[in-house]
Amino acid sequence: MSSDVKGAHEAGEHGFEPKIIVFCCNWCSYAGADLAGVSRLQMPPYFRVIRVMCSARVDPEFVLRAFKKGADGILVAGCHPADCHYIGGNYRTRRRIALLKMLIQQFGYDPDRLRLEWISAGEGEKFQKTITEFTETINELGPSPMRGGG
Amino acid sequence: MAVTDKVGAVMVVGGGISGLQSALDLADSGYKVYLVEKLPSIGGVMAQLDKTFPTNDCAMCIMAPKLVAAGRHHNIQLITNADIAIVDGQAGNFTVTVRQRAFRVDPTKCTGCGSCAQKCPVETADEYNEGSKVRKAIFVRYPQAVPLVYSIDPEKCIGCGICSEECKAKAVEYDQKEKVFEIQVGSIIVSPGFEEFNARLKPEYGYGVYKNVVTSIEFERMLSATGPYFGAVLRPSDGDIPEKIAFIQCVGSRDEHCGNEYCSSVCCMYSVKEAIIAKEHGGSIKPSIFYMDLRAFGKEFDEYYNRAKNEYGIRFVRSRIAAVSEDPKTRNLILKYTDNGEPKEEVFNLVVLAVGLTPAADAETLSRVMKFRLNDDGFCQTGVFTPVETSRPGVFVSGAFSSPKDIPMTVAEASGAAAKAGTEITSARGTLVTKKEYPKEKDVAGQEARIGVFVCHCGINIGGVVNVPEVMEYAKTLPGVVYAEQNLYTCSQDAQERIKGKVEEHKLNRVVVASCTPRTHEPLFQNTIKEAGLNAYLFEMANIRDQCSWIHMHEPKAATKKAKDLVRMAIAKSRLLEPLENLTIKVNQQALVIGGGVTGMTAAIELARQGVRVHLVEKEKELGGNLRKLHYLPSGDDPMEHVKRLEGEVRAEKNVTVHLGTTAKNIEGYVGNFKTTLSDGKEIEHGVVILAIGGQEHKPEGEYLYGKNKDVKTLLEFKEMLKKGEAKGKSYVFVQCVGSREGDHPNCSRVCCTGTMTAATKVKDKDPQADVYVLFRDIRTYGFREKYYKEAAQKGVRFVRFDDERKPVVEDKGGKLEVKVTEEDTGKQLVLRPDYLVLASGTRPQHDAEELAPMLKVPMTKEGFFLEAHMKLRPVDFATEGVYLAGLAHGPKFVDESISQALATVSRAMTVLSKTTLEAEGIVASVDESLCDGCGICVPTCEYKALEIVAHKDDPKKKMVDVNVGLCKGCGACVGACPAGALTQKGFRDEQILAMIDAALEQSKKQEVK
Amino acid sequence: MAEASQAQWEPKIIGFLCNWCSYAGADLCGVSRYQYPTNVRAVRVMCSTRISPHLVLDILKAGADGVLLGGCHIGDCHYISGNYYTEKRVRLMKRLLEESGVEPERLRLEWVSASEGEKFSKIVTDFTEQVRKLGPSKVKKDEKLRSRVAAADDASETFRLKALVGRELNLVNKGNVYNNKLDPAELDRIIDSATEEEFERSLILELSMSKPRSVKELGEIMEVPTDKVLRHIVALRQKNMIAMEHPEGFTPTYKTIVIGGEQ
Amino acid sequence: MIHMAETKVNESEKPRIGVFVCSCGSNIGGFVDVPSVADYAKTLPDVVYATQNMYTCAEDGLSNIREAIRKHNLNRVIVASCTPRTHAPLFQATCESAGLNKYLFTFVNIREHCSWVHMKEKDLATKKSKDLIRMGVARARLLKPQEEAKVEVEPVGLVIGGGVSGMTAAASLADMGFPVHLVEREGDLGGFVKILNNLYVTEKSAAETIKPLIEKVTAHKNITLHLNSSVKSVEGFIGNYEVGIAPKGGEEKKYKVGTIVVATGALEFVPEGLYGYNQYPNVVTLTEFEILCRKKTLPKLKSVAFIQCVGSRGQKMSYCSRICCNVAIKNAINIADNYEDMLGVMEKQGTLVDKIPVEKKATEEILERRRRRRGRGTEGEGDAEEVKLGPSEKIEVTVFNRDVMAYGVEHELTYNKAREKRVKFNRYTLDHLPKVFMEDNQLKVTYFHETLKLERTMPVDMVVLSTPLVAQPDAGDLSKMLKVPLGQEGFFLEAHVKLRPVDFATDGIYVAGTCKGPADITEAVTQGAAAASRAATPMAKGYVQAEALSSVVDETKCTGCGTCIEVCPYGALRKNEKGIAEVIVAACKGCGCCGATCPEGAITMTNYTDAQLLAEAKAALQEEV
Repeated sequence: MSSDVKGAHEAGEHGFEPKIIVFCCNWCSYAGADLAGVSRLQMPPYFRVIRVMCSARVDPEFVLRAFKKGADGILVAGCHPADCHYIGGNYRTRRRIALLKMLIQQFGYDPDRLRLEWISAGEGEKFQKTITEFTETINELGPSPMRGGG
Repeated sequence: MAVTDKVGAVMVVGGGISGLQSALDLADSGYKVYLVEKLPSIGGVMAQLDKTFPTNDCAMCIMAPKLVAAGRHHNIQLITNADIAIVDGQAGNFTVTVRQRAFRVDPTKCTGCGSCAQKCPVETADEYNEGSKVRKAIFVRYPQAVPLVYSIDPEKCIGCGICSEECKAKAVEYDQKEKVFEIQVGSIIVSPGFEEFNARLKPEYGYGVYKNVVTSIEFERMLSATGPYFGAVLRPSDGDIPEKIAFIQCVGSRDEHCGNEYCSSVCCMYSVKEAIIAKEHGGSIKPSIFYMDLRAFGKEFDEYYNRAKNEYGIRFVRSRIAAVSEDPKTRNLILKYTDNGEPKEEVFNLVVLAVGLTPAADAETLSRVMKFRLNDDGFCQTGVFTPVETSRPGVFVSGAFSSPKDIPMTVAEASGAAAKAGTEITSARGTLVTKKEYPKEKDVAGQEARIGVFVCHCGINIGGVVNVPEVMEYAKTLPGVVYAEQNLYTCSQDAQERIKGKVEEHKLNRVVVASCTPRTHEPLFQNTIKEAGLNAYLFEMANIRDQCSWIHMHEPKAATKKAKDLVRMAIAKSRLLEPLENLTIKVNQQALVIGGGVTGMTAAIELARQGVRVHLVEKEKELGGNLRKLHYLPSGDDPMEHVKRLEGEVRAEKNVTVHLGTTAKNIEGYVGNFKTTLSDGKEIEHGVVILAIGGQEHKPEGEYLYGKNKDVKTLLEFKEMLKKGEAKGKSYVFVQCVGSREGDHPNCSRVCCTGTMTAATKVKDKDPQADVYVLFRDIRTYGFREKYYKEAAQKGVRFVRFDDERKPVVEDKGGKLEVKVTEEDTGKQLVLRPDYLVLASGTRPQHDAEELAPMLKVPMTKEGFFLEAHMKLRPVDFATEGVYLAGLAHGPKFVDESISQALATVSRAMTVLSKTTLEAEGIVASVDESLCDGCGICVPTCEYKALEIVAHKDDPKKKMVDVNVGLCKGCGACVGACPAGALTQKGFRDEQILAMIDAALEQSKKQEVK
Repeated sequence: MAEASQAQWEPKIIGFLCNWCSYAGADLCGVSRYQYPTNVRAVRVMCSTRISPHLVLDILKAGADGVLLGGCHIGDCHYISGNYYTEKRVRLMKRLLEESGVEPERLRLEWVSASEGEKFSKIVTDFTEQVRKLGPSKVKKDEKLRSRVAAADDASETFRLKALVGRELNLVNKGNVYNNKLDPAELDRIIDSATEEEFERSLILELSMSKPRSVKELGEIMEVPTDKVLRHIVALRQKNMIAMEHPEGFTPTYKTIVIGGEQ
Repeated sequence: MIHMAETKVNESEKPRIGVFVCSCGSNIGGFVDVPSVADYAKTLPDVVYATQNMYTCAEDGLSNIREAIRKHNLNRVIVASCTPRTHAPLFQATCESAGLNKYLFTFVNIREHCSWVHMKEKDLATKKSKDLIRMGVARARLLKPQEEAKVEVEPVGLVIGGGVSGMTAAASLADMGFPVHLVEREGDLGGFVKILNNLYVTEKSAAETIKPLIEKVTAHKNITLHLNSSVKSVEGFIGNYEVGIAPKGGEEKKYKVGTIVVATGALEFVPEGLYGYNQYPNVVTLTEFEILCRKKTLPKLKSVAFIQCVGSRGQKMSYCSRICCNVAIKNAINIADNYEDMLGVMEKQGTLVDKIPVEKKATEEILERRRRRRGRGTEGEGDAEEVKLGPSEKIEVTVFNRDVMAYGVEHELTYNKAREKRVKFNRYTLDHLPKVFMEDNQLKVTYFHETLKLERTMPVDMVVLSTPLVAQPDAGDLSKMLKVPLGQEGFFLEAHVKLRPVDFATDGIYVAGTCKGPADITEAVTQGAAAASRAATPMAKGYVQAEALSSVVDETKCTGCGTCIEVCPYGALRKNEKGIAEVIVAACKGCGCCGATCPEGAITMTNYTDAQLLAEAKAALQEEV
């Protein structure tokens, strides 16, 4: 691997570096992210992961606070339905995120800036695909309204 | 503990899901466990599975936490890559010689980073993926393997020396020799699992010759996200997605000429599951399953089978495949079979052989070394009433080694065997278990945060991409950080000593480690700072390897910037961390067993033998339950004789108090602190509850003239007549699946097929001329019970299959019975005039199940049986801690299965009763009384029923919510739901997470990349 | 037409001569006025061991009709063991050329000592004729051949082949880490099968660089059975060097990952 | 790996190349159209000046180059003329004198490799010259200035082994003023020689001959003696070795030394199971015989038989041990002349014994030496005390031999003298080996008389077996420590048998004496002195300057697989504390083996980078524009 090769996914067209916050549940999606690492699956470096015990721990206030502080995109990743270590947590998350998507629209945020994804401990490649796609979506949407974008 | 010659340790042979469960139960009940596994890492076949039926759970998601727990448990010693050489001594005191083959890697130094394997120039077939992927000569079986230690394959390694050069932890030891251990143990549990039938022994299917004929385990790997095609279903011949897939059942099972007459019990279900998952992966895939009898006999299995048929459109063809041939050009496969009598040929793109389960590879050696008998099929010999005992006292068995079985039954047997192993040496409990001593915890309350940051190189895995010195220097600039350093391996032994030294030297009250994933390493560092006198929760990790350097290898600048952000976020949270202490709950050492059938009695006796005072409550006047009504058992043992023996043992056991004719009126409290008032007014306090209220035979009122014609009997009623010799008739007709697999009872009752076989054979024995008909939909005599089906057929019992839409019609022609039935294959209609019509009616739950469920706050299934915590991995536990479930109350099952479950509940209960206090979870929810107004929105969010609305502390008129620390698992779902923000989760407080969010998005100038 | 072009066409041969023996031999050949054809353009290197398989394959990819490597006789090398390694590497180069379809005879290794002036002239004359008989290098014109040579070049740079060839000598002569000497034939078998595998994998990457390809498509172009191609694709995905495109219909296609992948 | 073209050279200044085409009288001009070649050179990119001279190597040619560099501000110089092997240093010095780094120079050989070999094809030769120059220009464009690294040399020597060659080396170095550490495993100096009787040619006793040397070494102020000690560890490279020396049982102390001389000597081969050794009494090896003579404990003898080539030349060892014939002849003469005063007695009662019983015969010294050869046991044995006794009559000496290696002047004369003293020399061949056996208590030798073609048996009183010198059993450990190779049969392998007999390939380490092969005392001493002078060269200069031709490791690519370290014959690569490879510039010879081997492509060679070689080669393929 020659390290002098320029990374293909450098910052968006006009140097815009998206800021993405990812909430991962400890048992499934965080383990999936780890497996992506163990398998050396490369992906764009503009996301920062925060670990919680269950995706249901993600308080709507966290999402709003992150957008307020300038996040361009937020991804909440939990276990597949029926996989949840705490049995039913992810059902609650699904309902909360659906509600939040409607809410952020009212602040002029494109709902695609908030994304929910089920990722199991064995789905390293799915984590990579999700991060890559989500970064592209945010690149297309450009900076968040809070940072002067659309 | 009394002075005893017993040894307080157990050896578990075989590290699959069965061995794992036994080891965890025993280690949590005060015994030292030696888990011996012949492969380099534990996990067995289940670790190879993608999803598991019937819940479609990802096998790795539910198994990984158990693997990590076993790997780190201070009472479990893993001895992998090892075999049993010699066993001598007797029950209670064995001396076992174990030979451990050389890893050629030092397990204490290897961090599992994998740099060696990346550079090893030798490639070979990867057995974990059944040869469909490549692995190197130095390898680990799979990424989540426990112990995560690489080992060198002696045949393949050419000794070039690159791996030891690449290993910066200097862990490779080429001259490592084989080790021999001599271990004293009290009991042994053998659970070596099974060997998959070698499909090459059925040449007519072309396995190994035609590329597109694969075995079920190979197909399972194909489905798995860590499999060869990352989860895509592709034809091995040319990589195309197969449109038509054929599953051929009973390959190497129910088959005389390859010597396996038994049914392997699980192949029908895993084929249905694989068909469903294949459909999910590739929408255009059309699976067809060729079977003789579709044996979906387990809990919720039939529902799963119906969803496969109706929801997923999977085609089921009842026919045995004669032969498979290949079209050389397209590599498609042509299947020859008969359907409704006429021969057919059909082309498929892929064929999956549902291979059966044969005895474990080392069954011979184990039985020779440990001197226990194998049955004539080569599996371990067990008895109906001794399902987890081998013929050698002190040596117990669980899992597929005694008979082919699915995971729920395996896990139950594993806990059952653990119970038996525990009883054997109960006098030596706790003698060999070490309790870790920690120095007095420093009081850091009120102190200003003094944070120590340790940034790891992990050899070159982090240091090769992220500029570690730069990250360390940056960490020093952050507020609150008083010390920062970099290490080659922060998780190494010497680094732990350094950390403890620095905590002392710089009076640190927070520690942040920037290295790899907290999932595997957080407990290690928490333990280290605890040894330095710091509360374990004053610790935070930043994952700058698996989620930074490894996935941004070609952008060192961006990776370094991200690493700094992650370190800044971890430090931001660490500033707000507070010491948390794990609350302890005292445990009342008594147990309540509800239900005095074979299950209840077995559980009560076993608990008593482990020193527990048991209250056995039975609503009837006498003990014995359903066992009294069975009269015959397929194996020929006499049920009444066992009832009497059990009753005698219960009476003799002074630890057991029997309450006949009583029921439980009210049960309050939680694990360790239950208080129950019985119907006779007595009040008993106990720590655990075992629900064994059994089930009852369904009385099919109004069906097939039951209740209207005296000659129409249920199976148990008929068996009673047989017992009393009242059955005099010449012609008998049995009708199967009465009240089962239809309507709101979609599931199979599991036992009636075998019951009918026993009764039919008894009739034929008494009068060979009698004509006996069995009208059935599927004959589900699974496992070794297949031989009863064969025996009945050989004795002239006639079997007529009817379609579930066209059930037989019974009419009363002047007091004589007339049964009309259309045979499914031929469409011919038969008219029978039996003297007796026997209805094999299903098993239904007890009536009083509805009253007990709310008392214990435990859920029920649609059919009214109790719903366990997890169908696969916690079959006898409830989600609510301290309440356990066994026998027919869980669902229809055979006597030996009930006994296994009964023993399982004992083992599960002992993990609680063996302790005087229970340590609750640290990161539990907590309520701020001032904000909570008792609206109760949070209560339904808690699956563990840990929240309750109680009178407000300060003002009894008002209400508030109380968190039961014993039950709370720390998931935080309630915290997210609380509108008033009154609830919070210790260790993951809102302010802490918000601080991380702010740190992540900070636009500080300082950290732009130099 | 062939003869005509044959007449004007003069083989272009690149020579790599080691400073201490073959270059000195060439000098002596000059001093002794031995005549030989002008087709060879010699490049001086300190030792024949300086020439890695990548250099030779890159030059043949650039259209050279022949490459002549000169070195000291075994045992004479100024750097003691340099030419032992050259010998092993030329074996790898020839295997890779065979795989790619370029005649291995276009590459020739000769030991020429400082005193063998005449021998040098004979070698150049003979090799020029040998290349003339082979005709002009078809690499520039034949796109398929060019991609195969490019694949051979990439394969020559994989960690696996360079590590195996690099350590072959010590494993056979001094012994491996278990202090036993490997049987040369056995080690050759391991290296040859590794060479074939790495070549086919590099060719898959080369072919799937420009546009996504299916397994069957690759099988036809490479004349390799499709199940073997699929096994290679599995190995390449494990090393994260190729990714599956979203399949429409029943045939998934694969595209080389340009930035990612590691050895 | 997807290979991207080397990014454009963004040197601070663009290359400005000067080309100097030489006619070399008519040697080039006669067969190549030099003017058109020079004109063509002007058309090449980045060439700012091109000219031709009659003799570029002559003074005017050189001054032309100097002027052109100054006038046209050239930063690359190409001379197209004869062979770089002879003239490159000359032109490089010229460039340096004009202020241009000498590595920015390229040589194009259009004489030996062009004009002289294509005399009859002038136009093809001219076209080839143009191609060669185009190649040179392509290479020159990518050249980078290099600095030649200087490495200090610690002016302190280390000599391992206190035998004659070791002592000579130490003494010579010490005389030159260099402090020397002399490490000797035994308790005293002298090695193999001190146990011998008298020495041939000088006829004086061994001990006397080497006593002055031992005294000089022991007394010499520059020599630090380490007796009963051995070298435990060696780190570093030429001029900068850190050597750990530990006395037996004591703890290791580190010393800084610049060069190392290995003089660990050899041992005598023990002929187990040959010719009745250790089976019959009075069968001894040559050295044991010399010890008996020195200690005057010879039994009463009437007839002695020497058997040559016992265990050498294919019998056990493959080689001829060079010195045993001359030592045997010396002893034959010795015994023939003054046998009487070497008599001794073995029994307490003072009677002369004619047979030395097998277990009694060996004096304590012989037993101790045998123990040392067979393993390191140190248990002592009772010492036979020494008694003097009277004469007996003349003695018959026979030397059974395959060939008599009495090479050189003195040895031939000694050989003739022996024959004059009626020492019989019987030749035997491999297919008729002499047989030694006991018959009615009398030692007998059967041999095949070559001329009479029949077998004869003769009674003898003693058989002396001439066995070869063999390498020290623990030479392997020292070779691993110093990373120097072992050659045939375990002796050390010198850099070049002819031209560098006392050097190792690895600079800074030298070898002398029997540890690199059998040698007699004269040769061992000569080699000792030679090794000392070789070691003195770098120590006297004080520094070592290597041509700026070495490998360079790219830290970000190297993962520390260690293959480069395996292939480097000079031990010029090692791993730093982070486990990444680093080059010892002083030790690196620039052969490029590691560069071509590196599986990560992390090693490039200064001045011979892949890019330069490829540019040069591909320039040849370009059609002449």
